[in-house]
Amino acid sequence: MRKYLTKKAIIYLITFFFAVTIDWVIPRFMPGNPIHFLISRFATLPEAVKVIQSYFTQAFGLDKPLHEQYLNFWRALFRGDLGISIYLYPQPVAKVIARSLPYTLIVLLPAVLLSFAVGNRLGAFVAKKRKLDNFALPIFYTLTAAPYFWFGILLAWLLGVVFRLFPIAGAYSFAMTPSFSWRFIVNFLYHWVLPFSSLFLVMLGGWAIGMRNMIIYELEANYSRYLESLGASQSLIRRYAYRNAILPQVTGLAIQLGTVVAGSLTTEIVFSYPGIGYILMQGILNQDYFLIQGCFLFIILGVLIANFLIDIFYVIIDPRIRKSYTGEV
Amino acid sequence: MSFLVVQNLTKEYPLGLLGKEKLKAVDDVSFEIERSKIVSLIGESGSGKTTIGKLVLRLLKPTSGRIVFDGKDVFSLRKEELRDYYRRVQGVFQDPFSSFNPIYKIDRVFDMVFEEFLPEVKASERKARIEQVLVSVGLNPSQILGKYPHQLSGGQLQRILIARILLLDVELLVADEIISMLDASTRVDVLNLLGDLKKRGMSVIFITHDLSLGYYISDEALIMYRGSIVEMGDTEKVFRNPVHPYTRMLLESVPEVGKKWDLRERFTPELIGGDSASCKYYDRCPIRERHCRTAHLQMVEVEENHKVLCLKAGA
Amino acid sequence: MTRKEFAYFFLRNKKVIFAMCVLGFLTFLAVVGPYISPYKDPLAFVGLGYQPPSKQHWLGTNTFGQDIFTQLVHGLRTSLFVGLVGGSLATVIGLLIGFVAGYRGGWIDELLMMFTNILMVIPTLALLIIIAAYLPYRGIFIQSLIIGFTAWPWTARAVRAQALSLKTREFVDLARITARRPLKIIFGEIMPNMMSYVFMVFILQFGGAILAATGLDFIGLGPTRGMSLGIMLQQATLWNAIQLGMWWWAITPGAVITLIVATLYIMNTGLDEIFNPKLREM
Amino acid sequence: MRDALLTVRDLKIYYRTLYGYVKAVDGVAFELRDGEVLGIAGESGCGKSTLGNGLVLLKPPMKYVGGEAILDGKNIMALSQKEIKRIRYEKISIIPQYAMDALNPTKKIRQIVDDLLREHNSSFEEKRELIEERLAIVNLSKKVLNMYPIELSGGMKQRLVMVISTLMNPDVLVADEITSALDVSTQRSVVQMLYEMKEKKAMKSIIFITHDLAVLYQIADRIMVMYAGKVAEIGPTEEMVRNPLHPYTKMLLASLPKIGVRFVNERLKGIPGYPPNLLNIGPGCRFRERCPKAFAKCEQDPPIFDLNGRKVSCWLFERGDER
Repeated sequence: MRKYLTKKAIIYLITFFFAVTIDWVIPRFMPGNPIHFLISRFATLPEAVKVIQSYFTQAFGLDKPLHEQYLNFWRALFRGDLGISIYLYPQPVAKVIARSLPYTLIVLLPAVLLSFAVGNRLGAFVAKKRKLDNFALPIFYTLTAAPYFWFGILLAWLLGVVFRLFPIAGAYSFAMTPSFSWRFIVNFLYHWVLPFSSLFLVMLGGWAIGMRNMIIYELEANYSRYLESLGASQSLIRRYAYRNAILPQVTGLAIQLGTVVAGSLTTEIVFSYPGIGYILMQGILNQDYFLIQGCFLFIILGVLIANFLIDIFYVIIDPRIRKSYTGEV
Repeated sequence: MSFLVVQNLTKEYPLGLLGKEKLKAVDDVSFEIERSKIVSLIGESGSGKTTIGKLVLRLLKPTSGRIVFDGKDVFSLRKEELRDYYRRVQGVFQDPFSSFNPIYKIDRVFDMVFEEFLPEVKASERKARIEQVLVSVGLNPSQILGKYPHQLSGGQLQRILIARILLLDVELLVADEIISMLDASTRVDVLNLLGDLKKRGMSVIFITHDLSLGYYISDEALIMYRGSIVEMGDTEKVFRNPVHPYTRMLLESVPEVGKKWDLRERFTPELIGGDSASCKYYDRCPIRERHCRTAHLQMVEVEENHKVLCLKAGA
Repeated sequence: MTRKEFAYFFLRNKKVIFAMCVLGFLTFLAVVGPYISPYKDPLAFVGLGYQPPSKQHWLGTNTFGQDIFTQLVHGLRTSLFVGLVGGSLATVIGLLIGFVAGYRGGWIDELLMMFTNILMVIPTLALLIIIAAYLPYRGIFIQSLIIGFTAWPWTARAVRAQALSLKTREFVDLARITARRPLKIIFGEIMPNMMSYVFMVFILQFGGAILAATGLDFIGLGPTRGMSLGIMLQQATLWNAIQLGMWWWAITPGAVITLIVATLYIMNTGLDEIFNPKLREM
Repeated sequence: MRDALLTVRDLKIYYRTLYGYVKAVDGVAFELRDGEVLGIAGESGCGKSTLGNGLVLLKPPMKYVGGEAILDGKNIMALSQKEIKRIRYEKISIIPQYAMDALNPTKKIRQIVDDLLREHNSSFEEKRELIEERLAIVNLSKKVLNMYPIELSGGMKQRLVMVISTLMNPDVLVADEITSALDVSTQRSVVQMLYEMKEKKAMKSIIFITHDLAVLYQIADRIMVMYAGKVAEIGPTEEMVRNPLHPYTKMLLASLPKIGVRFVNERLKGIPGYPPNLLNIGPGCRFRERCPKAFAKCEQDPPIFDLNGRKVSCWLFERGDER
């Protein structure tokens, strides 16, 4: 069991190393060498030219040999120095991201966990009767097929514009300043509902379909037939089947995490919710490469850590891995 | 001189994460096969009999040891030599339904033989030869040709594979559990086919876990246990006068119509322990002694053409 | 499963028939749309802005007075193109890597699978952002390429599992003892058995590519020229279409994407039912 | 004559397919007496597994078409879900063909047994000694109870299922091909263990299903030979083997290789031809194409003739003994 986790940990370290290397390589080796393109373009702006010029050469260390640039990049990374944001000059990128991280997590985490729980229950329930299945399946398919952000737009229009139930922009109304006062929290939750529910519903569809197929498979398995042959009730059989069907869903969660995070980023843009997605969008609009790269690293780090946590959780709930190390990488 | 010689053949599989521990599927096995003889490899699951079959057919590479066919080491054969080897040595496998690619008609196994071995034969001639070999294995070509594998029975498919062998003048056939998936009624006829092939000068390695089938069809028998041959020799001698305790235990456990087991008496041969002892049957052996655990074992000639791998055999 | 049986089930499977009709209609729309639309250039200012759907503008106009229907059909063409090219590229790469890993086995398998798992964990959108951000000029072909090159991992895993199971089948051994050359065995024996499975994987990749492209377009890293459904959504959000009540600008492009991808998923389930009877009896 | 525990009359179980009905069990009748081991033999596709499983658990695509199976005074084929649940495990139980794969991989053995017993308002604690006693018979240590199925070998799992399936001491136990997947040595030990469990009243009587007549000879009191969904012959083991009546039984016994029979001196004969396709099969004796003694009358369905206790379904025995 320990072997399984150490092997997983090695994979994630290599992945992180691989991601950081991409992060370093791409600006330097992309066709048309964007750094020179960048410097030449900014150089024309009279006031900021000196500062940006020196900053770029220093930041990219263009004069130093490549391997040295690479090492500096890593050293800076460990010091937490992701460079200075151009768009929010002179704030360091790390601080900008740190400020927006909680907003992303507040929407993303509850959406993932709740949709996983509700989606799987729903999927199992729907697999019971054919009538229910025919009715619910198309809905689930539509939900999971919808691009995350578009579903946000749809909800914003329906619940925000047409029925005016919820605000559709920002994390809290402009008049407010973030504090733990009761009034602020209510207002904050009021703004939180739409981004959360759009993410929640789209993810829900995916889990439901996955569970529906998995539980049909488990109910056909020999151990289910054996239980039924010995007079076991449908509820016991379903409980066993559900328990086994949820396991691949957990691995599915780990694999889906990448797309789910991407989904939340785009949804933030729809609601201009000040999370990492939103500032990433600003970074792109203003070609603030340092901010973009910083966001990229944060997202990767987040997904890797989450994946590792899920793997640990999976080992705890699946005795097959614990008892004999046959787990695939 | 026997035309197929197996010398100290060994095949190991890595186990565990870094493959430190080794599973010896075939452990230093040596035997010979003469022309037009049927040799049966008899053993329970995990005895290595199928691995030996695959090694002879060059589907697996050995860890050590040689298989010499017509004086040449089979594993050193290249391109054209290998093609010639397969013209003379062929195989039939256990699961008829898995031996046919489900998306093609069964005719394809014949076409492949012609394409690879007999390209010079013209199309009209091919059809005639195919029909002739099908008849010789007791099949009606009109009911068989043009059908998909799932439209035929296991017995018909196995016969088709034997018919395929008859297109070439095969000298050695490796038959790996070819009747275990068939029903009792068609089983014996396929066995009789093997007997007929032997009469036409073909040698057969008959791999089975069923002792009565081995006894029925083979001239010589090799009893295998966890990768090693524990008893070998003329079938009549091995079955009439079994010496190795494992062979005896096997013969006692074969159910036979007309011979009742005494069900009151406990029969618990099965306690698979580690194989640290030099004699692999040590932990199950009723007549074992202390030195069986450490002393070096080799084949002892009990009588003419009847050898046993057991320290107490000679006594 | 003979061709006759396949046709028998194919024509009776409601899910597959429904999917074929919808996809057929959308492809027809994408091909014919730009010709039947009264306006040729999707970016041209052809009327007053903020107009709801009417006889002149079947889907209304946006803030600048561009015809939404024309933009939609051109955008649909782009999205289907990206889905096709990106999807097939991802499927082909996944097929190759998965097959080689499954069929060869040993350390090659170990290495390729490690590489696949690394790419699988990294969120593809984040990867696309980094690559696209630095591309000075982005055409839809380049977008399809980068999507194709980052979306293949889970195809590789699925194909590897298939190759592993087919490799040990006895008809492969039979081909090997008939002295068939390895290439003939791969393409003659193993590959044909995987075709039905690979097609189903392609359908999912097709949908996945469209979603990825739309995501990229939406955050502003879409093609620098031409029109796509994602760009329409990006502009609609940028110019507060829904706040100004222009649902036809913001909702319809997304609805079309959702329709395409949902239909692809439904088709996939339908094919799964045909190929694996357990689900059929549900 | 001990009274019958289970009486089956004209039982019909078909498989629904897209092309029509496969008449897998087509009018089978037999009695299972108290304390008896009834062996059911026949080739693959003769309906023996369908019959065995059909009695315990009838799930689509299997369809109960007609006839009855009287156990404890009730026709268990037509009971409501609630009633049949009570009967299963308490009155009739099964050791399935897939026994090595019948335990839920993610639950401890102890948990599985406890959950199952609670379904019949008993519990693991209540039957602890019985469980430990039965484990001893099948040569398994108590430690097994705290292990997961994945930690056990195939043979151990099967023996565990043998214990679990008989914890409620059912009247009838169906053993479906429990020896086919085993090696020769373990085969004999499993048969011996089943016999010992019967001696210790783990069950009243056993329906032992296998294609291997040699195994049946060892454990069965009576043997029922089935062919293509119908009963060919039923009779005491010793008489059946020494003096088979139905042509199919004769040819089947003749085709069995035995230690002592060798190809070189005596060539055994198989049964030519193939079993008929049971899809929408018509009337008439289903063995007639392959039967050397077939004659005109065989075109009609042969009834089951009773020759002082021995039953045979063949027109040759219309007037008491063979024509």
